[in-house]
Amino acid sequence: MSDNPFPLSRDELLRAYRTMRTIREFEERLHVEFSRGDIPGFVHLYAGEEATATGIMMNLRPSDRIASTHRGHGHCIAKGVDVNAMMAEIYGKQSGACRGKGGSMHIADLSQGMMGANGILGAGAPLVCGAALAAKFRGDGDVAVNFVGDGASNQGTFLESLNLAAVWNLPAIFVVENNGYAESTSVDWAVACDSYVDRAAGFGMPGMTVDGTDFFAVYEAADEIIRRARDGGGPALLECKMVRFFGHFEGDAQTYRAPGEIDEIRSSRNCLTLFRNQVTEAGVIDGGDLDAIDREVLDLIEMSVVNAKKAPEPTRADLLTDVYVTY
Amino acid sequence: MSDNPFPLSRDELLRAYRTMRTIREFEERLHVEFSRGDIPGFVHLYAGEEATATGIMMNLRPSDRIASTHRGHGHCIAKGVDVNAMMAEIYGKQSGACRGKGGSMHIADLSQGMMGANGILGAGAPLVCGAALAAKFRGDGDVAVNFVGDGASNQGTFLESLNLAAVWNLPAIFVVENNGYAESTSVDWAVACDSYVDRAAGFGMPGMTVDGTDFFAVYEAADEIIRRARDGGGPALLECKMVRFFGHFEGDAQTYRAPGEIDEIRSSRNCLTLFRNQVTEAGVIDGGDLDAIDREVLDLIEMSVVNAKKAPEPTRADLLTDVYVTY
Amino acid sequence: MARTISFKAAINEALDQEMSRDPSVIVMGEDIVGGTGSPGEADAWGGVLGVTKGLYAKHGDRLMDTPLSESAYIGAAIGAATCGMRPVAELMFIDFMGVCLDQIYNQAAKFRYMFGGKAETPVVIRAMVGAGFRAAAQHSQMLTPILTHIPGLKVVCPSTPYDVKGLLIQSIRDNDPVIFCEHKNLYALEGEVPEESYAIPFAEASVVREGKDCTIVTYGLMVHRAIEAAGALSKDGIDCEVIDLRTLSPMDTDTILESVEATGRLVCVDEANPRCSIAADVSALVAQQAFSALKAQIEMVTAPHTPVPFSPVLEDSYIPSAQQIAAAVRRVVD
Amino acid sequence: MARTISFKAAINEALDQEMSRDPSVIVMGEDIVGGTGSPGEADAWGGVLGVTKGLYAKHGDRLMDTPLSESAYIGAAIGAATCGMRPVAELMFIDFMGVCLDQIYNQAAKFRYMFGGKAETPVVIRAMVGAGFRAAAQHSQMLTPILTHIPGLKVVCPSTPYDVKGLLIQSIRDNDPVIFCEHKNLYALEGEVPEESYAIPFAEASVVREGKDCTIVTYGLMVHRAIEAAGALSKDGIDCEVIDLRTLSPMDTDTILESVEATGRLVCVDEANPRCSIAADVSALVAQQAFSALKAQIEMVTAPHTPVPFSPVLEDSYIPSAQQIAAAVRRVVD
Ligand SMILES: Cc1ncc(C[n+]2csc(CCOP(=O)(O)OP(=O)(O)O)c2C)c(N)n1
Ligand SMILES: Cc1ncc(C[n+]2csc(CCOP(=O)(O)OP(=O)(O)O)c2C)c(N)n1
Ligand SMILES: [Mg+2]
Ligand SMILES: [Mg+2]
Repeated sequence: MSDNPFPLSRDELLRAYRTMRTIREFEERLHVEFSRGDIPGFVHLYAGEEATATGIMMNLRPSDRIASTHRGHGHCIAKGVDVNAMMAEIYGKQSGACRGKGGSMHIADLSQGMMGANGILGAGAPLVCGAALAAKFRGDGDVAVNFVGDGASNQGTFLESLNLAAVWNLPAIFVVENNGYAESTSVDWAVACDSYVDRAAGFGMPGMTVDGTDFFAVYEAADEIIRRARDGGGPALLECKMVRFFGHFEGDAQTYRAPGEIDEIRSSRNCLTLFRNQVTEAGVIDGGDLDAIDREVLDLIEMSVVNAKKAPEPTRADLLTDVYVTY
Repeated sequence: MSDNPFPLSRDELLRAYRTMRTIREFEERLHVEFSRGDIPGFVHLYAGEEATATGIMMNLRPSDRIASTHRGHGHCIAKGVDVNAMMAEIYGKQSGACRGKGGSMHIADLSQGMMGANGILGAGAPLVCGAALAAKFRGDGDVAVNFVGDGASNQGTFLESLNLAAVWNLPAIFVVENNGYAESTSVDWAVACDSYVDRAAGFGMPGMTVDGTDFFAVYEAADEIIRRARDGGGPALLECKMVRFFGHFEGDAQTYRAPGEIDEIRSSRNCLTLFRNQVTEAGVIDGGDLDAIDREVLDLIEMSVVNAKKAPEPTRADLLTDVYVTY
Repeated sequence: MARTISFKAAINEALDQEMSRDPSVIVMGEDIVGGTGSPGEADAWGGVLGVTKGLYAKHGDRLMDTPLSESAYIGAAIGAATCGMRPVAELMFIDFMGVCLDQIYNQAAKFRYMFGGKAETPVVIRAMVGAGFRAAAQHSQMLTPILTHIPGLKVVCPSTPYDVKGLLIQSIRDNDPVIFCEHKNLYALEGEVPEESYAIPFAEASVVREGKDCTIVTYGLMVHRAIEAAGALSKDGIDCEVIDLRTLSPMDTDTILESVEATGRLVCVDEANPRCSIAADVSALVAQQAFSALKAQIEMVTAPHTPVPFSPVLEDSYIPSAQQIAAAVRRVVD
Repeated sequence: MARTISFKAAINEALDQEMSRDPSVIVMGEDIVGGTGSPGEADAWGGVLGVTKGLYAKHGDRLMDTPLSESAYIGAAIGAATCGMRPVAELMFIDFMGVCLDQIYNQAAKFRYMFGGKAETPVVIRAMVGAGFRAAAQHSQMLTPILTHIPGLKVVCPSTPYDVKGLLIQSIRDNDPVIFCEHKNLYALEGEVPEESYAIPFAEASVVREGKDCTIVTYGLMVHRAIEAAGALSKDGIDCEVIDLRTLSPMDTDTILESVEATGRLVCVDEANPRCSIAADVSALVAQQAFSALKAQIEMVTAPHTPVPFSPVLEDSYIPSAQQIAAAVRRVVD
């Protein structure tokens, strides 16, 4: 095969694809399971946005920290949280990542540097400042990454955290996942600035905007700002323009979208198709290898659902534990 | 006398001078009274910053609203709150502007459009958005002005209010009173952006920076942005660079300042001296007329202190009133 | 003319009627119109659960979507209220008050007092409260005790379609800041509601069941659990009086005290966490002011001292049940 | 070796000793160093009232000034705590929690539960509480009941220099989030404090005065008013037991119940507002669990249901007095 024009080795590219495909399959399957009425509570799906979580996370090490959002499945998978534990958590089972107490909106795995999905918009930004501060004290070059939606980027909590990160010169990265909507509301209306680069400048940090559906665009931008942060160069903001394949949450009728919008983005802005074309056309990976991954991922997700469904429920006794370290 | 090069009539100039002098005298006197131990609680003095409150307020009408800060005496006086009622309030007397229940940090007079000094940093910004929204519904061209310190400009409450004001296109003006310090901390360290113009741009609104000790610079900048806001042109941010003559609050030893800093600013950046020179050198007003105002103001403040001291204390019954409209 | 509509529809009707009646009433919140700036249908959502659906078509720009900035827009509602408007701001879930509490408790609640009685702040903050939605720890709290603790706020938590309409209308007409708590698991509840507009005064608890053996004091969703418990107990000849507080601040202490004077027994039921709860507040009131009437200890039935768990099994055991309430009554009547 | 130092100095000493002992302890807050970026003296303030003065000289950059952004830096302390640090963050006045409560009650307090026991958040949030400083409605609140209501938080409120040192050291070593409430009117109080480091366990109330006629339960500044009242009452032969809770969450219920079992009478004193207060919480506890021992109604002495007024005359009548406490005791012993 021809030599590799990409910043990642063939194995790394396969890993990136597997991650994106796993997220996609996980979310597509949840969409089906939810419509069957098998999933409790609110579920916000990341389908369509995979290239961003994956492009960022391919630059991170396990000891790097991330703080996620209510739409956190993709961040979890890309950061290395076990898919079976995640699925079981979403089903509220004792074998879940949070022993069934957190659910979709609160999946966390600190051992993987995943500080938690979050039900409160903007709440992850201060936490990431703290993780970055701890890394700075350790002096081990770790960074911390905060994901925030376009809508949540208007939360004061997020905004004042940008200033703190800059003032303390923290190894903190703020990734704005701009999927065009906050629930039903358009980003063009709700975010006053012309560009997130301007908003970053308002807090004295560099800002960049990339196509969040292009894995390589995200990867390369993240590589630059994360490298700088590791070297003590301070925080940065990265806007990833992306698309949301499903509704805000499962059950959303999405009448606020343009007619045909969903079909259009699914065909023209599918990050998995784009990635496949990029790597196959470059002749670095051939389609068959990707198909094989697709099949493996399908099995993995199938198993995770089967396991989750037959996993035991928490017991009444679990209600009263994990409130404090002492009980 | 030669003809008037200023944007204000001679009478208006005399009124502006009287306002600035009244603020200065009010604060200088409080400084003395506080050192005598006659004033309860925290007192934050506005001395040195008079040109900003006055330059802004000369553009406002009584029905325009303002929301102030913990350092609010100057805003109150410039917006037309009665000096005797203010002094009595600071002494905690029943004849005070808030019947003794608010004190220096909570002086308000809604009848004059003064929505209150505020003990919580950044808290005035949302309130001003609300006042501006009400004005927009009334359609009477009124505006609302929020004063915020350099330090408080890092509060999320303030920052997200900038976005709301821009998104709703409100007739709201945000005045950053940059006196270089937040308590003992330098603005250069605590505010990450290079300029407040950048911060304003991050929220899609025009920003300007002026010398807050130059009455005419403040007046003219305010005239432009307030006029635009009245005409439906939306919010703007104005940074006024100024100096604080006294400590953060009375009792502050100010060892964080440079040696000689206070003498230096009192002589070189005294907004009253500057104004006096500007109007006398232009030959529009002669010094004698200003001296006369100085004497009248001196008497006014003296009387306000005398009255405040002999005013009756609130009665125990007052403790339980004014909690709800019904009692 | 009364007809049967849902709790949710009753809220919508109250907003509609007050907006028609009083032009100073405006409504704001996140996606309460829904679809602002978006390419599709305007008024697409009418709120996250559709409570305000259809109001935009009738009242237009007096309903406003907001950016996701609770301090800014809740504070704006408060500021506008001091300028002659009567804003109704929706805080989607009460759990979100953590990002805007200052505007509620240091600003709105204190203006009148700090300013010596010279301010009026007729603002209503509507918020969903309560567990049972599988929405986990950050979308399921009651938090009513925290708001009730704060002088200057009024706190309302209705239990029926009839009450929610009348109390919301009263809240909008009231001249003090009101926190209007809507239990999300009552939205689907159907009940008789008059078409015409009516207001239910604050501090008037309703005795939803009369009884002579034991008084059960509660509010919100728990009213229905208490009635269920009372029904079960009556089969064993235990006759409970059930009091629905309806407004937590101000609270109708007379009705509570009179009832306990008659029954001599009290069980306080609260879906909130136990420490410094409404249940504790009512217990303390009675232990102080009706002690001599008490024939037994005062029992409390509350959620445990834990966050709200996600797992349906756990959440169901988190929320106080009719069985727990009945057991508590048995402990005091035996 | 014990010597007499102030409450304020005891806090400073606790921070100093824990910072020396454990490198993971860091301290952050507004002007807690003071003068960052300013031309004059570094370490100019050491906190708004000088509590942390001198620590920067010894521990350098482990003390950090912050921009005026409580959500950001309190949240940063919480985030760092989940990464192996032991941050002590100063929230200058507890009244400011309105701008950062989400990080405290939806994040720090709930991590461990939401994450199924897989997180530890050893953060301490120090804050000044209480009235008497002529600082008016937004700088004088207690708010202890609000924090005590929240599962996952621990709430401490010491009354003496000895306790404040030992409890702050315990708070820093504790692996759960702790809200450490320092009454600003106790800072000047002098008392015997050992030089060496020591920790006082949580949930151990101290019986500061033994007595057989009536139990007075309180905490913070009110402990001293209760002792004063007990002294006055003893002259009339009324013998009061005074219990200082020291930690409000967890609370030492055994000591309270044992005392009331013995005295049969209870007066709960709380500087906080009355609704859903600590006073109500303790009253409810006893009315439920020690009812049979009660010989009289349970009295509560609290601040009124009003914001804190500025006027010294009004503020002095706002804060519960020894006279009010004594009068309440007389109402239950007669
Ligand atoms: C503080 C707070 N306010 C409101 C909400 C309700 N809410 C949950 S998700 C959401 C929209 C978020 O939009 P965006 O930040 O763009 O993220 P996206 O859903 O598009 O990924 C809202 C309003 C919340 N969870 N927290
Ligand atoms: C939310 C909040 N945090 C902290 C404080 C304490 N505080 C009062 S004034 C002040 C400094 C404010 O500095 P700046 O905004 O520059 O205004 P200035 O005092 O210089 O006029 C601080 C930290 C407060 N009152 N409110
Ligand atoms: Mg979005
Ligand atoms: Mg300043």
